[in-house]
Amino acid sequence: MEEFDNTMIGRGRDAIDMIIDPDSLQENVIGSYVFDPEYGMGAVVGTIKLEGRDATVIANDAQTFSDRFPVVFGGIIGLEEGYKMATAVYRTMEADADKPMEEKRPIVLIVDTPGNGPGKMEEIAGMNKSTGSYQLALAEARKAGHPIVAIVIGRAISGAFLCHGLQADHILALSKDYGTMIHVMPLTSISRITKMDIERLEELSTSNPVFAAGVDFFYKLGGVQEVVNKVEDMREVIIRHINEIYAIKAAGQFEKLGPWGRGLLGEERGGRTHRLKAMAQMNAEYETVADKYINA
Amino acid sequence: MKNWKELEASSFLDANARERALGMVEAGTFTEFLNPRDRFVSPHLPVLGTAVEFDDGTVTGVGLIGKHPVFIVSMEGKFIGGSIGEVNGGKMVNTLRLAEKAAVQIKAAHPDEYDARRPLVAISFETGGVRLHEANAGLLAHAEVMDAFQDCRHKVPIVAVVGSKVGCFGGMGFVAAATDVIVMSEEGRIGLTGPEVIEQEMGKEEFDASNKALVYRTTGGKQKYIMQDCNYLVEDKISDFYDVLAKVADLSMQQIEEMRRIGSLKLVQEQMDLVKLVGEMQPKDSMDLWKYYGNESPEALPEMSTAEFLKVVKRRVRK
Amino acid sequence: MEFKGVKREWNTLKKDADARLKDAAPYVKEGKIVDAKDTVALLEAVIKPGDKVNIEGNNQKQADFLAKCLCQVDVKKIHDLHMVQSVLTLPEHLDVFEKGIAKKLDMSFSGPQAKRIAEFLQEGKLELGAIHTYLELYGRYFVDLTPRVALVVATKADRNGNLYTGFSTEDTPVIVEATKFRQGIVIAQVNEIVDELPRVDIPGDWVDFVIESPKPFYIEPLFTRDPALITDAQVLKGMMAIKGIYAEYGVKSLNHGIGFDTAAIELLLPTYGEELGLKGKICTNFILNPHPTLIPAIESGWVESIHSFGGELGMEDYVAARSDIFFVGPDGSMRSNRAFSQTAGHYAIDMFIGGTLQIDPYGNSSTATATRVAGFGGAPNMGCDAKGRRHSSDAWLKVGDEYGMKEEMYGNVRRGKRLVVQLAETFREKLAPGFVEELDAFALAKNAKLPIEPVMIYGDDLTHIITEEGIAYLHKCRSMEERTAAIRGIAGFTEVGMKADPKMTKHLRETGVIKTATDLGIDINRANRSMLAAKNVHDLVEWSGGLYNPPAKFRNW
Amino acid sequence: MALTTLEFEFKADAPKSIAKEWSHLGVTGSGDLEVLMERKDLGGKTKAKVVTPVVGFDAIWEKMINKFVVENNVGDVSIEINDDNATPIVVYMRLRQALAEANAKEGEQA
Repeated sequence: MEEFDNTMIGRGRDAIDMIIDPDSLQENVIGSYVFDPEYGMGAVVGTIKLEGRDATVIANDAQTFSDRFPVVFGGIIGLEEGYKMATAVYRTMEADADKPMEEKRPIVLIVDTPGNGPGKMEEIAGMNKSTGSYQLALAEARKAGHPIVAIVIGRAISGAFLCHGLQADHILALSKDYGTMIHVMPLTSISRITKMDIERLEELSTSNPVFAAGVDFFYKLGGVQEVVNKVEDMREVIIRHINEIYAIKAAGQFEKLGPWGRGLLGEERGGRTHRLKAMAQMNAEYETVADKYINA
Repeated sequence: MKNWKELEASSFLDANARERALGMVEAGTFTEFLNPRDRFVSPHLPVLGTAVEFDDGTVTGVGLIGKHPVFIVSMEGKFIGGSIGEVNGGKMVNTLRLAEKAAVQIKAAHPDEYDARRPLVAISFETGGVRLHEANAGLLAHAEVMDAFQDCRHKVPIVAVVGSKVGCFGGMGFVAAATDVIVMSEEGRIGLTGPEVIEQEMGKEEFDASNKALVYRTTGGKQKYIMQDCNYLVEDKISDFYDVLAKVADLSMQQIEEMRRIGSLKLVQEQMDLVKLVGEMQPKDSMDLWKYYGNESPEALPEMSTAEFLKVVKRRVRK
Repeated sequence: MEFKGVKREWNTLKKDADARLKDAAPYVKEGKIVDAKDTVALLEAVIKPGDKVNIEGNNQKQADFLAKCLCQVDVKKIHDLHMVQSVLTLPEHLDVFEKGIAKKLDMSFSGPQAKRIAEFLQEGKLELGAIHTYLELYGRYFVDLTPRVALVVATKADRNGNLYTGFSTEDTPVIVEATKFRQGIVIAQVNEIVDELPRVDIPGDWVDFVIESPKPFYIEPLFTRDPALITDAQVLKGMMAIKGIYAEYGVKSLNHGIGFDTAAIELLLPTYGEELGLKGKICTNFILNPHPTLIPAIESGWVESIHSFGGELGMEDYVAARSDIFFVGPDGSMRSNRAFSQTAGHYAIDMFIGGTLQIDPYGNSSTATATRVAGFGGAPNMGCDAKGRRHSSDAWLKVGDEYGMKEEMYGNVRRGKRLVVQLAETFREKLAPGFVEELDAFALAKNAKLPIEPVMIYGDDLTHIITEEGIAYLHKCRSMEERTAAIRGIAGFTEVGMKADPKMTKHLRETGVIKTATDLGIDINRANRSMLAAKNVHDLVEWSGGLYNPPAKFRNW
Repeated sequence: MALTTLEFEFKADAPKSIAKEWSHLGVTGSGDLEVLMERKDLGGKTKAKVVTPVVGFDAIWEKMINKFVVENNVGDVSIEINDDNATPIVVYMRLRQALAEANAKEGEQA
């Protein structure tokens, strides 16, 4: 693998500092709620300011490890992390519950995670609920009006990216020059599991964005709204997107945002062109029989 | 194809996706969307030399239980492990959107009868999650499903139906967790990380993926029932799953909401209590927890028939 | 007449053994017990370079701890051993060659190590004596391959060295008898040393040392087939077998090979067999391991007796509770015995039926592939016509009477013939052809420098082949030419089948040498999994009334 | 590495079409296939299209389907198969089942 001396991998906390108003992070505090600092240490949550406005930040901390859950280290989202992140979102909604939509605070997700906790205890307790709860919380907050911007600064891998990132209104990513990784699985693993020839996969990956790894392919699929080319630009681009999202929501155009919005973008950019055709045909088929079911 | 009565009496585990779809609604009421004759195959598989299926491995459609339109998503584990790609992911998302649309239409057409005509979504999961051949599209589809779930919330109940061979793993594991109601047979499994990957991460001594009894103790229907991660445990018969759907269709939205395990701050707090317990207890086996919840001889539970099990089992107590 | 004998000592073997036992004496704790930690030292004391050594490695149970310890001996002290053992399953069985501890090998079956044996032969790390059938190798234990030291395995021992081998006795008696009665040394690893044994399977004075191994011995549930994995095509072949062969010949005594084809037949007896009214007329006496898939047939009253080569994990309680059927000792547990069961399989049964991988136009069949020395196990002992047989039965006589070349071969003497049946699919998984012009065994013989092709069942012994295309009644053929035509006629679209002459195939159908499913009156649309008496392992447990306790890897609950 | 698409035409002695307008059976699983049959006016002929990852079995596919068409007197039917390494017996059994399904009355077991 290439070496990137400027990489942000493993530097979630540094990224927070680069993005927020200087020294504005109040870690483990959201509204009137205070988090247990010992809990879910692989996740950083707190209140920040962006141009003087309160916002919630949720980031990975790749430098911690857990005595209770030994598979959780290096930015992995474990049981505690998932619930901590979900709590951060719910507490954010709670803090602004009485405010009108245009005043609901933004949530900034700083993404650098290699995966979900892959252990036996995790399965016994139900790791799927932990990550699931976080996604539902983000979807609810997004629909309630909170602008949510995710920025991939390092690793955004498979289920962990679904959990931490893919429910945002807009997703940004540092360019691949920073060693940013977005994928489900490296090609070598895909080749091993599907028994497909690696050379052929590599050849196809240059042209077919649906299985190739990398920021640019996700951009083409609509999975990444904008690529941030310089680390110094992160703050400015995030603020710009927050403002755009406020405007879109104020106009009631929620479908342009979030996962559905990424689908529209994917078609526009020519990366995912079949799903909308399939859906259109389904809709037409439904129309011909709808009466039978609506008026059963 | 078996007729409806024969279908109802047959094994859910052995049934293919289309049989399950037909069996989860009343006889003769199922309309399939993008049926095989539409030939909407994955455009991404042929270039990789992988066989295609006309329905792309997921059967979608709508049927009836009473006056309730039941929107169906039924995954086929035999086709590339039931994995989710661009087309079948899109079919799943759009089925949810159609259910939501139907809810609006019913509210408009029958304002006083919404509860009696309220649509239901039933998802028969049989999948390991993202289809690697079109991984990025599959991943994005998962996020769309979660988004659509949130839109259905409090309006259209979503039921996860899990009793097929592949189980429900990977990204679809948390999709299942995010539904309102989960019904399983003891042969069903729900999890996030598959057994082989856990073995790879922790070593064979800690977790032997070939030990199927261990695998089922960790993620199978009985374990999920004890943990309150599934609401109904039924025998491996299509009619038993159908009966639960019929029952849920007639419950109030409030009763359905109470069956959820995640989806609110209160529920997250309840789950955090469980995580705290697990962190302190460091269970080596799910049976440690079964015992903790008051099952004196946990090793006897897997051997029991579903009926016997339901009679004697002690579950995690919910707040 | 002058009686001029050679001048020599006549008890050198005994003296040598005594000397070795003396060297080992410091490691003996009490009675015949040696601590597990002293095992390597014990082996170094009793084994000499060049010895013939047996590590008990059976079809199922393995002396795995002793195998591991043998790998740890000092190669300067112990080398060039000649391993004489029936099965090579564990990596350690070949590690001894890798390390130079052993040099020569005589064996029967190698399963998972087949590929490595072939590589070792190529690289010259291993010198192969011969690949035997089980009975053949046991025979040679009493002729020229007698072990000097045998490393055996038992379930329990007492401090005097008495062994309880119980359910999984398998090869232990034959190994110990051959070794001990030629003054050899016997070391046993056991799961447990107890004060009192359930019964004595091997007398203590035939055993020199017992070691309680740190972990119970490794045993593989080799004969368990999950009914859930049986295919519709296997159901079809099973229905053809039952109607076209079992019923046709009234086969009462038989052996089933390992595999899903025969598992399907076992599960069709209580359904399809019942429908054909065959209960009591076929399948009454088996030489067979306790196959879980036979439970429904046993419970429905089909089976009168079963003698077993070995046990099968999870079947202990079921077998114990069915002592009318299985061979159960006074203590209540079964005793298997591979040597006796193989003898019975060779002489006392009317039919062998099993699956194979490749059949050639002469009817030779083989499971060998070009790069794996897998061996034979016991199938050829049963998959042949036992020329020493002199008792008759209806099935045996019917095949003999139908034998197309009996005038040429037998003259005017009436003789019977064993049914030797192979089940094959024209194409297997991944479209590998089941019929080939030349068996891979030829390439293997060349690669591994074997003097003869490792053919599992010789064409002249084979009486029937069943494929989805039909059954070929090969014994009815009157020439090799006709035989080859019959094989081509049921070989489908393989290279062998494509050469079939349709006119000849038609003629063979008319004369009853080939019968298709339709000829047999079988409705192909009925051939599906719903015909099976059990659809999954759970059903087997239910049939057994909860007595069958399947191993963890076969559970989905 | 791409999939192979094969197209054939067959003619039986006494061709007869199917009862249903169309019918589907099976799953494209490993070692298995799905069959879509449609009634079509083809002048008594049967058209078949096979999509398969298997290479080098084109002639065998033609023989296999021809055998099915001739033995069962199939005609005026379009057959489409998505295959994933099915063996000839599986192909034959699935085609027979699909034909029975295509001729079954609605709601009746094939």
